[in-house]
Amino acid sequence: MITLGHFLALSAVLFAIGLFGVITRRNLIAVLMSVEILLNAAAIAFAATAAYKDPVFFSGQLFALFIMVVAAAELSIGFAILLNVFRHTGSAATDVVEEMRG
Amino acid sequence: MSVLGFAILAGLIIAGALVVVLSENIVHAAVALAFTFFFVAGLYVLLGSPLLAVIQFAVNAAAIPILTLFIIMTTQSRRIRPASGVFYLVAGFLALVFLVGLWGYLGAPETAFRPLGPEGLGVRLLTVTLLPFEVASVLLLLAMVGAVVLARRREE
Amino acid sequence: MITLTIVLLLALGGLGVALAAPLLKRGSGVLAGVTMAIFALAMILAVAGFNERALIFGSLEASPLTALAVLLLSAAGFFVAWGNLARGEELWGGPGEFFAFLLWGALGGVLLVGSTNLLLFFLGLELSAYATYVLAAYDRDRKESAEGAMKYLVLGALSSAILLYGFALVYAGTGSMEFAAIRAAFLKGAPALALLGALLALVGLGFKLALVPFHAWVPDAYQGARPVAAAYLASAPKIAVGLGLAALFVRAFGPPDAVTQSLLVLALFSFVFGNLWALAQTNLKRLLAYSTIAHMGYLALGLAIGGTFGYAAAGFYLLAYLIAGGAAFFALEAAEAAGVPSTIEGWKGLFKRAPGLSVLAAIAFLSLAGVPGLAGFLAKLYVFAASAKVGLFAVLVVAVLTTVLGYYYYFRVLQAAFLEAPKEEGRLSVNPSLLALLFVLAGLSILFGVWPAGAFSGLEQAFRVLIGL
Amino acid sequence: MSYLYASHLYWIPLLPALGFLVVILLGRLFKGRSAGYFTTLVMAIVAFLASGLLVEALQAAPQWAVEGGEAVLVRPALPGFPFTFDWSWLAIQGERGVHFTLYVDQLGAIVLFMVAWASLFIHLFSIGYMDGEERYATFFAYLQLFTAAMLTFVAAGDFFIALLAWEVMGLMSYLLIGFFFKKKSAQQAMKKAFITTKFADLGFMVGLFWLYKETGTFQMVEVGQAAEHLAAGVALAIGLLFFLAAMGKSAQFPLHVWLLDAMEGPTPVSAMIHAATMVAAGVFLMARFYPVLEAGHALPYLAWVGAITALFAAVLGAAFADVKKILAWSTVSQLGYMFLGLGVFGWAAAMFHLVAHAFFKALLFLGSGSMIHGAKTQDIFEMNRLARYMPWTYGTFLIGAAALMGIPPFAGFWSKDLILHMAEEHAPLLWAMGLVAAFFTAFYTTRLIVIAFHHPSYESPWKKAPWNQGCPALNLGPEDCPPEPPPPPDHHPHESEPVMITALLGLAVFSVAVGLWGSPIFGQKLLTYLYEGAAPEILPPAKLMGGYLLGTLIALAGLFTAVALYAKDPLKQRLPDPVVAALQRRLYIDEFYYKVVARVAQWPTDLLWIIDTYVVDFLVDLTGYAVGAFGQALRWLNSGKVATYAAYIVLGAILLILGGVRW
Repeated sequence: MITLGHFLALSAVLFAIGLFGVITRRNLIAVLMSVEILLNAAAIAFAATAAYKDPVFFSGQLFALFIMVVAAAELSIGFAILLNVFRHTGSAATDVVEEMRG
Repeated sequence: MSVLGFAILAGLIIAGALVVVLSENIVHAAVALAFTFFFVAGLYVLLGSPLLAVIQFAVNAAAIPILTLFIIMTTQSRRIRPASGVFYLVAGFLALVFLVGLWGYLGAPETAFRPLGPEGLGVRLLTVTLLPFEVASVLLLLAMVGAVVLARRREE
Repeated sequence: MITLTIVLLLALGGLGVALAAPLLKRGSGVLAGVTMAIFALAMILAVAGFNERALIFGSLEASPLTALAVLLLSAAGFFVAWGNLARGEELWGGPGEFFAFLLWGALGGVLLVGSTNLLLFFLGLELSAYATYVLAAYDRDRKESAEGAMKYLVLGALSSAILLYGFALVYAGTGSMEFAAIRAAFLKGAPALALLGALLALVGLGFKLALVPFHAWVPDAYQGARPVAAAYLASAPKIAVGLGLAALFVRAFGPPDAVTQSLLVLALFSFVFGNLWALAQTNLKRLLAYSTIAHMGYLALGLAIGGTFGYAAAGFYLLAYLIAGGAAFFALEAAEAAGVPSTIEGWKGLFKRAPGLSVLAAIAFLSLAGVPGLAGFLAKLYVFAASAKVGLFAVLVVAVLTTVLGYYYYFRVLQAAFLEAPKEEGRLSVNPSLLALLFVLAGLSILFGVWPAGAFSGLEQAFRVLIGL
Repeated sequence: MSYLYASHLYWIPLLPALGFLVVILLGRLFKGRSAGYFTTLVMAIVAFLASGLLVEALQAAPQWAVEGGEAVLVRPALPGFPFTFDWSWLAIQGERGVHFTLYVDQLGAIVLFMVAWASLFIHLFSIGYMDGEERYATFFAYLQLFTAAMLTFVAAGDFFIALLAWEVMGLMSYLLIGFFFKKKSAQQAMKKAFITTKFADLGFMVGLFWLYKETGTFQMVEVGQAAEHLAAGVALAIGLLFFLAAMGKSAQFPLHVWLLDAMEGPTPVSAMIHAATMVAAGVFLMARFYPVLEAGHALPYLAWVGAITALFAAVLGAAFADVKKILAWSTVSQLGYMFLGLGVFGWAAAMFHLVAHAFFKALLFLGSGSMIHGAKTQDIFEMNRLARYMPWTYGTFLIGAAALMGIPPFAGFWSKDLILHMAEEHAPLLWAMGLVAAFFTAFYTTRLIVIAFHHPSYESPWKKAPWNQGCPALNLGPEDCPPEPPPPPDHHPHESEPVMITALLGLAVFSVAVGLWGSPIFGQKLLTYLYEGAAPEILPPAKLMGGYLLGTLIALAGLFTAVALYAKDPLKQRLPDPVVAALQRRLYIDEFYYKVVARVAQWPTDLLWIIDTYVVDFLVDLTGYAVGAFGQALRWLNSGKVATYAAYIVLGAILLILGGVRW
């Protein structure tokens, strides 16, 4: 018997992996990919909760849909800015954006 | 619901995500991302929501990885320089603590599982969430205009 | 209906500007005028519909608080649009589209504050955040702009993912997306999962408010952005999230002690570390950025205290900060446009070269420092009074002491500008439209500094309705 | 019932404050005498408003009549009276805090009227008197701000606002004493005034916060209501703390030392601040504070201090040669009478004397200014038959002097005798002291007039006296405080210009009118307005007749003694040297402060200096350095690395989760 707890646990693991990725990846594209994992972890939690606990409105699954929209929008702006970074530095590694500090 | 199906999907999702965050080859990571999202779509099927699964497949498992690969090619990224060991340790520790911290709270009460068909979801999308739906369109428009403005070639 | 009109006005106004922009390649002044007119109209409508109560499409609540958000956000947008008149044409890659992002960003903030469910709250937050990502990156010819915006975006995405996950847990804990149902669940005794979710949501909102330790993007993003854009980054999201946090607390979370206590700790960290960091800065944009962190700490203190008075104090802080912080950035913009770099070194002897600008900038800095007679002083006083009222004396003492640090670094800037000798001779020609804007903002600082009663009673009214008193 | 002037009463203090701002900010635009004309115009408007306010207040005030020695209420106060204006500036809703409250009852209206008009005449006089001085516009700006503060103080309905105004007055007094700051003596005098009055002001602050702790309010009306619930000991302690402040401000023994040296300031300032208004603020404060004083049984202290001061200062007044210093002693002495009056339940009598004194003392001071202007010296012995050269000054000075001496029918006669009558009823010993003081008052006034106005110029015995070399009262030697040069031997004084004479005439008219207003000739009208149903001062003339007769006789005795002594040979010294020296050196009190108190105080001061230099400075430097270094050191936290920043966010989230578990 699969319960909501299983889904939430899976999403938590996925979220932890995403966090790990955001911190360790040294390429901006890879960092953004890790963020995508985070968003999907949240979407799984939403969708599962809708199926288990929100039988009338199912709003969690609607939320999951919107998360995809948000993810796409975020990525498009992120890549546009990334292109600017690349244009200035010729690289997409994180260390090219470490000039300003303090 | 099939326990076995969930276990297999969960294992594949976690494995895919691990490849995404660990692989030193960025193309591998992007492909692994696509697979991870594909398996997440499978999870949505398991939750009785084929509509969500289809959109997940179309957007997250297809469009986004393709966009990512496109950017990877544009920026000619190949390998990701690995972070120093200390960093892995710190990050691993943080992720672990986060997970453990969450774990204590998980375990929602047992409730019955009730799927909802695509029609129901569609109707709710345009009634319950009509305003968010419209807002999402503005959000996409903003992203589009923003991306165009930021990435447009300089006109001399 | 008035609130719906405002929402449509902002959304369609943004669309119209975005469509017209490519056609008017050299006409960004016209679009600035149109944008200012739209914001002015929105403000008028908000005043007219201040007491409107309605639920729009089941997810947007028209209330005095929403009207307040419209007023403040429109004011911020109005001033930034005005400030952009000076060098708007130089903004390569879309001088006209700039204004669309102002309008959409304001729209996002309004939706966030007025939302009655997690979904619209999140979308509003993202809308306003994306607008600021783009604006942070707008100065494309400078590498710093791309760098700051990239950091902002990556960290912003991380924090909104954490917020989103928090919302998911709130949803999982309470089984509903609607604030009313969530609040009912919280009042029955917050489910552990939902409480955890609320704390994670606080992380995401704390990031937008630039609270320590979620602050690190702020100086880099501000330094990279052009000062007008930084003025928007420093005001609009703060207004939206500041008011939104109050709304979220009251409408959805109860608010439980765990969340307000956490916010209090974040506030404490922010005004201590923000002020300490600001001490060490020589770049004025970074100095303002760190001081923003400190100011948001004081703001968060008011929010953590809560109640009509605490929220109204925080609201007044937002108002005072919007005026003075905006003015400080516009002063940097004016100085940069006249060829003065935004560093303490560069500002030396500015008074001799541009007396009008220096005096107006001084009013802004003095208000930020909290000198009596200006709005910033009363804002701090209200927040301190609120914390004294609930007996947070230890926090109060720390807050007052760190204010002294603030005096030190703001006065350091003024000392350089007024008392030291300029490096170069010759009067600077300062853009008259920016000077006029600074004049208006200085006037507002003084106005609210000597006559806070009107604004404050409006704020109290809005939050009284929110709390349901 | 609507009151035109009362509903706009805040303009009265606001206008001079704005005048100050205008003159200070646009100082360069005011050329020549324009700053003087401008501020005088402002004061004219204020005086007009204050007059309107007074008329409205007297109409609205409760009306009393005197019938057979009893005060009978004819009509109670009209609704809306006393006038209040409340601007809850910093007040938090539902909290009592500081309210910017103005409160004007009949006493307030009368004193506002007095301050406004006196200030107007002093502004007018200064136009001519200060002509050609450096910082002409600044002088008028200071006068404006001082006037604004004094008006705020009088109208304050909240003790906290009163304290603020009180401090501003003190500041302006300090700045104006040192207006000629190039003179060493002026510097020393301003320091002395500052230290003395600040010491006294501590009483106000401590008392005020204690009062707030006990009653929970700063509002005067509420304090008055709460006074009777205070424990007697607490009320006494608070009352004495406030009285300490009043003693400092009103120069009562033993804190009188600063007022004599405050005469270093320009003469109009002496008239305005150190005779007519600010020094009376202490008396006024005591009047506003009366309920607490009564509750604490503190009144005998006031009476004793007042009587001692009145006598002591009147005696010393007879030993000086500097016209301004004689008048300063006279002021100290008259203020003593007011405290005596308050202390013997003569509340209305004291207030009557306050108003009357303000006008005639301002007149005398401005008259002395005119004399100094014409004669080019402050020493009465060096003045050359001024009566012959300055008829207008002479005439008006005589009116003021008659009022001061208590010659009927001039103002001082009515008010002082009323105070003495109250003293006779409640404290015969103090009454006797008051009578002796009255004798000396007449004596020194006549001496001043005879020597300055009727005698030719002599070489001043004052300047020759060995005990007067330098300024011992200011702890300055002859090199730092050389005697003023005498006027050239053939100097012929001249009458002052018309603006100054106008001011003198105006004040003369007012000082006569105010006296008559409170006299039995016109039914003690002024006193019935001041009457609050608590003090039995309103008496039929028959009862007072004995007192009036005695007062007149004593005044005449003093007058004739002085004429007899000084008409022929003013230079003859009739007392042994040590006595004269002691009197002229102010009984060595000032020197005692400097020599003994200051030396004993030097030890802790030295210690403090050492601590300050080596410990506090070091700590301050260290703190500043440490904080700066801390800020610098913390910069590395913001390393610029995205990953680090992300780690902070995650770490913050974890801490919040773990913290959240605790709750």
